[in-house]
Amino acid sequence: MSTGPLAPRADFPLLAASPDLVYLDSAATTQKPAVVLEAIRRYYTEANANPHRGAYALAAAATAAYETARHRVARFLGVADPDTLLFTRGSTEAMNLIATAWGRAQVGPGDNLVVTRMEHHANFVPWQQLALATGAEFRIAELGPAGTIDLEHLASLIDARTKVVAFGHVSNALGTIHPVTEIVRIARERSAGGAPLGPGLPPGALLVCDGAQAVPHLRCAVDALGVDAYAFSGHKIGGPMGIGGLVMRRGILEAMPPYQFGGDMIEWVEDRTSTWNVLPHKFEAGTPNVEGAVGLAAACDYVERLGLDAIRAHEVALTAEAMAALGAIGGVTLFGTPDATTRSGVVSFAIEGVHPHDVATTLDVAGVCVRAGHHCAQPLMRVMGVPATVRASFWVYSTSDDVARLAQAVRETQARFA
Amino acid sequence: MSTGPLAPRADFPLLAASPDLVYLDSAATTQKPAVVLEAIRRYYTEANANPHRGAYALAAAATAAYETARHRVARFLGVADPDTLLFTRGSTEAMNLIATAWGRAQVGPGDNLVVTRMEHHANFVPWQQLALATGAEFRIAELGPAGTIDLEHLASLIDARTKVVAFGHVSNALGTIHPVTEIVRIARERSAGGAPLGPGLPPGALLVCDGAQAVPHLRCAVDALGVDAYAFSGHKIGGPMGIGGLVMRRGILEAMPPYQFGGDMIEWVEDRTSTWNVLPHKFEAGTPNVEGAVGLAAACDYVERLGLDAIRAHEVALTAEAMAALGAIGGVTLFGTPDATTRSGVVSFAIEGVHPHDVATTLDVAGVCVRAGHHCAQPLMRVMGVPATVRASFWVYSTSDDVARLAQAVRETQARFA
Amino acid sequence: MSDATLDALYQEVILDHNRRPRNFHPMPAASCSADGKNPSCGDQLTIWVRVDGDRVAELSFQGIGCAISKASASLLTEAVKGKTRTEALALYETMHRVFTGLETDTAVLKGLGPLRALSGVSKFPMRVKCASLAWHAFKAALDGAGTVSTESGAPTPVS
Amino acid sequence: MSDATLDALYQEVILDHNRRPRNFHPMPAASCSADGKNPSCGDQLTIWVRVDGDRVAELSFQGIGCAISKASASLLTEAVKGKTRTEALALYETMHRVFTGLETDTAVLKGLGPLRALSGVSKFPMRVKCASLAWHAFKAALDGAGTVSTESGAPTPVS
Ligand SMILES: Cc1ncc(COP(=O)(O)O)c(C=O)c1O
Ligand SMILES: Cc1ncc(COP(=O)(O)O)c(C=O)c1O
Repeated sequence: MSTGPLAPRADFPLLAASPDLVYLDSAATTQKPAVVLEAIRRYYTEANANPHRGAYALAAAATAAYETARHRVARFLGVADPDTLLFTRGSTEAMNLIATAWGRAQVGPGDNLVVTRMEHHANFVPWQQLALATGAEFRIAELGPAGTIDLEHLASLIDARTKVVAFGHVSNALGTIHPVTEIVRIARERSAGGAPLGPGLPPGALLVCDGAQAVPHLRCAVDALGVDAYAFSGHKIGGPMGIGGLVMRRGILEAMPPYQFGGDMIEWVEDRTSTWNVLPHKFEAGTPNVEGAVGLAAACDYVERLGLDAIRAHEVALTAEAMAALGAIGGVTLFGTPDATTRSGVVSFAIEGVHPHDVATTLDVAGVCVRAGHHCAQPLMRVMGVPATVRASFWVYSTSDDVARLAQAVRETQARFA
Repeated sequence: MSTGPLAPRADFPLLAASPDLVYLDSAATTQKPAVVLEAIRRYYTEANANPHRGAYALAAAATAAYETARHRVARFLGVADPDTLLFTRGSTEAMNLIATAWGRAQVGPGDNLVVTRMEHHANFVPWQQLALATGAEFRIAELGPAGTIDLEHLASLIDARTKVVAFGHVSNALGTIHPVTEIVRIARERSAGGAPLGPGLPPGALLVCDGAQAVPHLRCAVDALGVDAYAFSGHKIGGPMGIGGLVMRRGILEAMPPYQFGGDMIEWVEDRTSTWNVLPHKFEAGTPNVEGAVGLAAACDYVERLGLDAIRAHEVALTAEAMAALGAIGGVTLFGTPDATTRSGVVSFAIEGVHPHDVATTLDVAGVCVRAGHHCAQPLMRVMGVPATVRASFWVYSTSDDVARLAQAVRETQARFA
Repeated sequence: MSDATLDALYQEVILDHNRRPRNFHPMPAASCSADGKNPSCGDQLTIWVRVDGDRVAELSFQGIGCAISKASASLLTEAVKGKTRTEALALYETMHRVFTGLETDTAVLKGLGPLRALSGVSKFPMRVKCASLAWHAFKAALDGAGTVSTESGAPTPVS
Repeated sequence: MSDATLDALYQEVILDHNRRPRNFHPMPAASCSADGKNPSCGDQLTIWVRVDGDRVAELSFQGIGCAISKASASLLTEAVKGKTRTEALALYETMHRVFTGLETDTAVLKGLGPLRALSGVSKFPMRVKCASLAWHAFKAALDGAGTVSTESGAPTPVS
């Protein structure tokens, strides 16, 4: 059993420049394919101007570059209406956009907000703080067996006063792929007694799905998922830093107050009041990150060329290999579900008697980059009873060799600390 | 009288690729020097990882790249404490950060917020909307003669209940350089009856200066300006899109609630409450735009190598030339102050009988990129009694030839529409 | 982009209607009217329509805007006059295709008469909304919508 | 980075203090104590100090953390014992220079005794805060500050 790279290492300038580097922290951020860097360079060389604002041809080219990128990314995500895809800095900003613009207007005392124990801080703290600011109740759905969310407990927390149910698509700490369709069904049913989310929209809670760890690995047909809002980060899918997005139902976006104020998002600015531009501009104040959008679109092209089914198969194979290789080492504990087909390319583990940070440092010197820490999931670490875990995560350039180097380095670490 | 380029056109890949293009919309966004594009490529090739989070050497390199960029930009701006420089998407986000995090906590009914008639929407609408949301009064300082702000009127609007005085450093619509020191003196004096801004800080209004149009053109010693907050955009100074910053006094930042919630900005996340990381991280939730920061730092290097005094002299010369050349054409009206030494490299004008958008299109076909519109300053356009103006703006690559091509194209436009 | 493209945009018909807009006055006896706004340009116009049975009997307009938006409005008031409602709406659809360069059928283009002068705008994506402003307002008037903003109904992805 | 650098970080002294931390217990009779936290690692420790006149008579600690932070705390409790307040604070300053690689004076380094084993951390910027956590907590205890977080007092720009 040996899995070669799905994408040639030569496609990634950083990996090509460091042939011995085993980069196993793709869940934190991916390495960038040359085509993305080239798209950025080309944009600045051929089309750079401030979009939406100029009447000249170069400005039209910049506008076209930006809006074409939006169409491209929307198509990649299975979003039929590109104007419902707002560009943000990343997943974190997407969640904060909802909590600020929608949350502050919609949530009050007596309401409640539901999250899960497994959320990244980006999908936990905004709701916790919204609850504190508005007097709503903050509820946490606890874990079920082996890296799952207890759906019965989740269901029991949701009622007609639930305004938000926020959950991840894939856990960054454990790799668990959550049953989104099932969660949506439960949440809709349990919150059905609430007010409609808008004209022609379902009643009840706003269903917010954090797709940061799903988009790089799974075919995410966002429209078909049935959620009301979906967030993702470009830098986790080969795109540049500083760009990501939020997909949200048109009816909700149209009814929602804006998020930030300034150029592009206005229609008319009177002395005392203002009116807002149409979607998506209403939610994109100021000069947009055209470069970021263009780079992200190039990343979507690249990933689609590799094929999402192929990526998925590649990652399942590597995850299974890694779980087998690490599981065979005495003193290594694996976290999460035992079935590689229900997780993305993330393997979280611990070595008995060696603190995760010492593991990460020792592995680093062996040329293996893994992440040690709480993975921005302190509430999860707390109930798991560990201060931190070691996490290895894969992407398209990862191989069986990487897994073997990881396992070997783990054994050497044990020897050093024995 | 002939002014060559201060920076060789060859330094800018877009301009080098289009030798006939006359790009006169640098106030909207500048073209990017090759060194900036190269810095971006180098970052992704040598140091790309998620900063602050990993224990491995590559993550340390990414962290160093990001924090070194912060130090570099702070030094460029005359900011002694780099932790008081927060990276944002740009000026617009900087203003919204203040209005959301500081404004929502500090402003209430009976208070008032003061802006000027000349503000960009980014420094107008956030305060207008904060006033509407909090029940504060929104006050607009009107214009004095020829492109200035009426400082007496401004003074008359400020009192002990003034919470914010928001003003530009340089007007994007007219190019006026505002007397910041004088405005600070007036605002401090008039608002001195208010509460202190924080322990050891001056009493009264928060003085917010929009430096978006100043940073690319003037030596901005931000600490020495005496303001409480200063905003700027990287893409207007040769840097990439999607990055900019906010400088704010440490005492205010430390006392202020956070802006967005998520990874990096937290200290501990408990189930019910959270505590925050130290500056600057407290205000930078989520994966930061390392690429953007690195590119912006490279832009600062580039600009400093050219020399800010040389840039200033270059722009004064071109502005004087352009005002002379356009002023000599019958039927052309120039807006703003008549003295080129009191403005940045921006010339706003109108051609009698030809709508600004028709001017922009005709000039575009002649290869001259100018901006026609309200320049995100509708409140200003309204009192100027024009729907729009034509604006030509210069930067380091602009030359006398560009000015001559502009004047020639204006004459041809007149002939076409005669 | 060449001078010829610019000549095609600013044809003599356009310049003439810009200089001397036809039916440029309010219409107190109008059956309906609508405002058209183009926020990013600052353009604003009002269009008045007198409907007589199934026919658009008379049109007028007023407002400020660029040569393209003014000429388009002026040409519209002449071209639509006397058409049935159905014919007028069909023409509205055709003109959108013309502005965005989708109408390539020479027979259709020839049949447009003076309106054909507006086809030059298709080479200038940033100006399409100038040309279509009056047409949006006209349709809004017929629909009884009152106000329309080009930021909303813009037929191109580039708003 | 080479295995030698790693050997310098995880010297036998460090591994030994990690395996068998000295003075690893609470101290009911302490004059003062402080908590040290390293949020991004999840490290937490408490340090107890018994002061006798001008002297640091006794120290102990407890908590969870990596080998570096545990060994650093353990070594601290042995090294500081018996020093005057002034000597202890001078050592605190020296150790910061050691951790960040600023202390290059071989005489000073030699004078550190077993503490010198901690100098390997200077090659690992992301681990400096692990080594300094106990020292921050020790100083906070002497200052009566109660809690300290490495995110705040970190001596490197890289927090
Ligand atoms: C004076 C002024 N303020 C604020 C802004 C907004 O900057 P950005 O669009 O980069 O956020 C601009 C530029 O558009 C400007 O010229
Ligand atoms: C599951 C999950 N949600 C949210 C985020 C936050 O994304 P970003 O830091 O790009 O805003 C991340 C990554 O850090 C993540 O893994």
